Amino acid sequence: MTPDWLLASADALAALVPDGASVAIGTDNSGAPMELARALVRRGTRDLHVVCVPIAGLPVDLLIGAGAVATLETSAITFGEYGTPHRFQAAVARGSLRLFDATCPAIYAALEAGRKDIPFIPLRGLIGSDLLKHRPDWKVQDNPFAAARDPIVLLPAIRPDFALIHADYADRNGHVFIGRRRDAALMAQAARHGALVTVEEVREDVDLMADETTAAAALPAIYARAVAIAERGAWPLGLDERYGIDEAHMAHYGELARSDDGFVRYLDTHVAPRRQAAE
Amino acid sequence: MTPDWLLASADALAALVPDGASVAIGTDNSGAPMELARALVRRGTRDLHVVCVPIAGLPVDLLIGAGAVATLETSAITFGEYGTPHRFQAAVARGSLRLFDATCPAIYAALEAGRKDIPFIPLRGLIGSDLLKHRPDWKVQDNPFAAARDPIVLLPAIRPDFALIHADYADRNGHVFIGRRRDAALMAQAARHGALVTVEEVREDVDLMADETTAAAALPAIYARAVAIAERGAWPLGLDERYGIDEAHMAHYGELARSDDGFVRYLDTHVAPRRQAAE
Amino acid sequence: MSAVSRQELLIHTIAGLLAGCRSVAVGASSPIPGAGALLARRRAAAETPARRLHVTILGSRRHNAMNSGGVELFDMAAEGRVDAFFLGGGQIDGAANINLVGAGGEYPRMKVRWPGSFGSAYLYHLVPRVILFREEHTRRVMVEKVDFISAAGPRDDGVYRPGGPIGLLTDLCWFDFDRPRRRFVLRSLHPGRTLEEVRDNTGFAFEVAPDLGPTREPDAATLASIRGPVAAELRDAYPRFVDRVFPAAA
Amino acid sequence: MSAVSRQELLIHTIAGLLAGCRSVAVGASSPIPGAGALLARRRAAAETPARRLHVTILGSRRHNAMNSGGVELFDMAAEGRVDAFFLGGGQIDGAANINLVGAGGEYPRMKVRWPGSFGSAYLYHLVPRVILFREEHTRRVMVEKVDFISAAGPRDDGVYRPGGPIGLLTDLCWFDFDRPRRRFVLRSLHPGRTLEEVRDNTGFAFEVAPDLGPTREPDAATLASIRGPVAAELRDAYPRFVDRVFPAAA
Repeated sequence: MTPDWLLASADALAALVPDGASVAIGTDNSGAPMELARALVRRGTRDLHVVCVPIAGLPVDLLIGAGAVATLETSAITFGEYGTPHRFQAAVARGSLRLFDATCPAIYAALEAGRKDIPFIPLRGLIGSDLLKHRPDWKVQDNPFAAARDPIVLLPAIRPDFALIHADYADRNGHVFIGRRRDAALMAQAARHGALVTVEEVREDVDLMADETTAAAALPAIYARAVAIAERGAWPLGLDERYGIDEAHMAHYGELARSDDGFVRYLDTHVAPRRQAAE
Repeated sequence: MTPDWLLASADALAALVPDGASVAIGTDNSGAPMELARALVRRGTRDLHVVCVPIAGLPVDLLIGAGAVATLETSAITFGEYGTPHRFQAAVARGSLRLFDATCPAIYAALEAGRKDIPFIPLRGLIGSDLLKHRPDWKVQDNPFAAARDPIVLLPAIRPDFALIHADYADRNGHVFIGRRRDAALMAQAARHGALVTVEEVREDVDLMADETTAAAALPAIYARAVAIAERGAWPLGLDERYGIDEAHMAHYGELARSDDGFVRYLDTHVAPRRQAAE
Repeated sequence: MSAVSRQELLIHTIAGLLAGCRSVAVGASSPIPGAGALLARRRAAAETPARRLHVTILGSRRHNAMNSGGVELFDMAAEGRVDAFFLGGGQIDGAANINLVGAGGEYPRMKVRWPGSFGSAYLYHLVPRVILFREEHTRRVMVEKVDFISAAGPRDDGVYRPGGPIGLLTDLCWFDFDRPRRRFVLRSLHPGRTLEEVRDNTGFAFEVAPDLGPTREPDAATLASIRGPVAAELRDAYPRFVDRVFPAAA
Repeated sequence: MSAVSRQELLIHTIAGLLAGCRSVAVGASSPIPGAGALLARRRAAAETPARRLHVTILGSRRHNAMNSGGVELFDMAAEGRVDAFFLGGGQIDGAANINLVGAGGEYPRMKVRWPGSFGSAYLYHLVPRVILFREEHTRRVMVEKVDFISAAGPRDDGVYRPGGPIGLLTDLCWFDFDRPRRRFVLRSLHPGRTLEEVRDNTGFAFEVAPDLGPTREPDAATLASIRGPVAAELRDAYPRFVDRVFPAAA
């Protein structure tokens, strides 16, 4: 019998995300939720508020290009050595995004505050940066514990609706292997409705929480709203030791995403049809 | 060659702790730093400020009884089902301790603030408790992000000088296996000078950080000020799967610690002489 | 099947109070609440469709939904991921204030010193269904006014407080807590107990529900569940309790 | 041994700037600072007694002292556990303000949009030895005033700031940063570079050290170290860089 936490596909997970929802997405390095992003595009999702943890790349460029994103909070959008995020740049140039430029530790601290459900958290640094000028939601206040004047930034907590995560596997109880990718845990914990998780496989032979070593490497099931299998779900990005980045496809994306027309062709070819697992 | 991070004994670690230092100590359940506590008593340490994370038991009762503690911050002192912390109770009755009664999540949040080196952190709950009456260091302020009146407690950060930890093993690079005992990591990170760690053994055959699973279960070496081997270093408390609690000895301690004289005899017998590893 | 024991009645009552929960946490040294949560988990799994109830028993390795250290329980509670929790007290008063610090004398040099407040001052505000649980029901424990407030009962102070007590379970009875009126209401008497006995042993004023009745006893199937699989599961966290109370459990 | 390459000179210079550090972190896409840190680690290990230098290269699995997620670098910096870090900038100005957001036009619709500020606005305040590193030394990068301040240079604003820049390393030269006077001071010219060339390519005013001299080149042993073990260790994080710049590295 299929357990209640396991859904049929990334598309079934995407169906849980209403228009206007806020979603947290991590970096391209490991476990980027590409198939989930494609499923959100297929669903025609609109008006997402995307929080990048603390930066993001391809999945967010894709969602922006497809018109799914209204608001973007990030410390950077980058493909690293694999090209330029043209759809992000085009949206910035058009002014079609509500953009909240941030800095990595501020996004982390705000998610940590979200995880504690405290309304705000102070953070050092930041003062003097122009980021503050454009963040009316960040306040500068005097540290009430200091004897002398000590201005410090207060950040409002971030609680996204969902965290979008791709991971290597879930065990038979729905615990998800994340290794030392603790960002995935932070995102899932801070998310009001938990994580939507795609995995390469469900391993019936594993009980991560039964052993002290593997327990430390798990995202406990309680933080996963639902899980679905999506083989090669990070493609064309890589996943840890399992598969590397598809450089040829990244170059192909970069070429097509350079223009509006090309991007539409990309969507038609690589996103609109449900991708076959073996691809 | 002995690496620079590995000292000869718990006593060599205790020698790094000056009188008046603040030290963080965790619960009795797993990895209680008993041999370190004995070494601190042997050194004749005085005026410690002990922060219990978030509660403690035997090592703190021992340190209090030996007159090593000036200030105690804790959410509880308890031996669970293994008796009564008589030395703690006697010190409270005499008024010989500066006592900061706390609540578990406040100690955690303050250590998390310490780890970020932010001066304070807000926390929900607490208001209405008499704890607040006796904590002039805790402030109640209105949440500046709320439209209406919203009082919330602000806690000052805690940065102990050292975290005292006993663990199963260190690997060849000084990374320490802690499994999912993330409290040990929090204490070590928040500590200004890192953790003083006793371990059952150093495993030359292990490199915890080389693998994603075991890396998640490590306390990275950068947080350990120094490490020493202390076999059965949690005795008479237990350590995970390695050994259980010595119930007979707990009963013996409970009997002797009931009186000042009896406690002196306990120190003479079980603390003053360096304990042999095989005991 | 032998008669229902005191512990079995409490375990059964607690499982009933946890109906519908998705996530329950149980503090240290709480074998009866732990057993109640494990029984509730079995019931949820037997629903159609099966429902998962996450149970975390502090100090247990097997019944533990967490892996991020002790702070995780408190963060989870704030996140809204803990539906129910249990608190006790050396003293409990009629406004549902609880005292885990000490009695008599002036703080901090109290005549009797208990371990301390643990997480009560926080969880009491954030967990929607806090079950006050204290087996000893005497005027020593159930007092008019606690000597030290570890965690305050709900009050009209404008403080953010999604959580609070739903009632108080003792060896004698179950009280509902009427939050708007900030009073306990005696709802059910355990088999063999009387209203007079409760009055004699309670130091605070309380109301009596018009439909005051007996606490429901577990049926045979539930008893079998408690004595069999629940007791076996509980052994991981409370071996001595199981040996003492359920010596027949495998 | 063949002539010192541009990259080797920079790696050697960076290792010298890291002398005495106990802990160095290197951001993403920074192979030259990464190699400099690895060279510094080898030197510390060769001291008597051997000294451990913790190196964390973001994106590397082997050279990574951390396991608590991305936030750990920032917490470590606040804790005082990161002695040195590297920052660059699409624009850098004479007051050591750096811009990683974009140029031209009005924010947010800038003419050129770069990735974003990353952790700069924070680490610049907290890491005691921030090394500004940008290979391109042109008037496009080295500007009088940045179009957007991602992270502000040190100023007299009473803000808690234990950290800040110690200087700026480019393909042409090394500038010290004089913090009290908030100005760059040209300290050394790379082999073959001239003061005139630096002036022509720098959009901000700077001072010239009275003892301006050439940037020291690595000796043969250091070069062998860079080309051999350092290049090999760097491969874990930067395989393509190593293949291109050190094709002979095993």
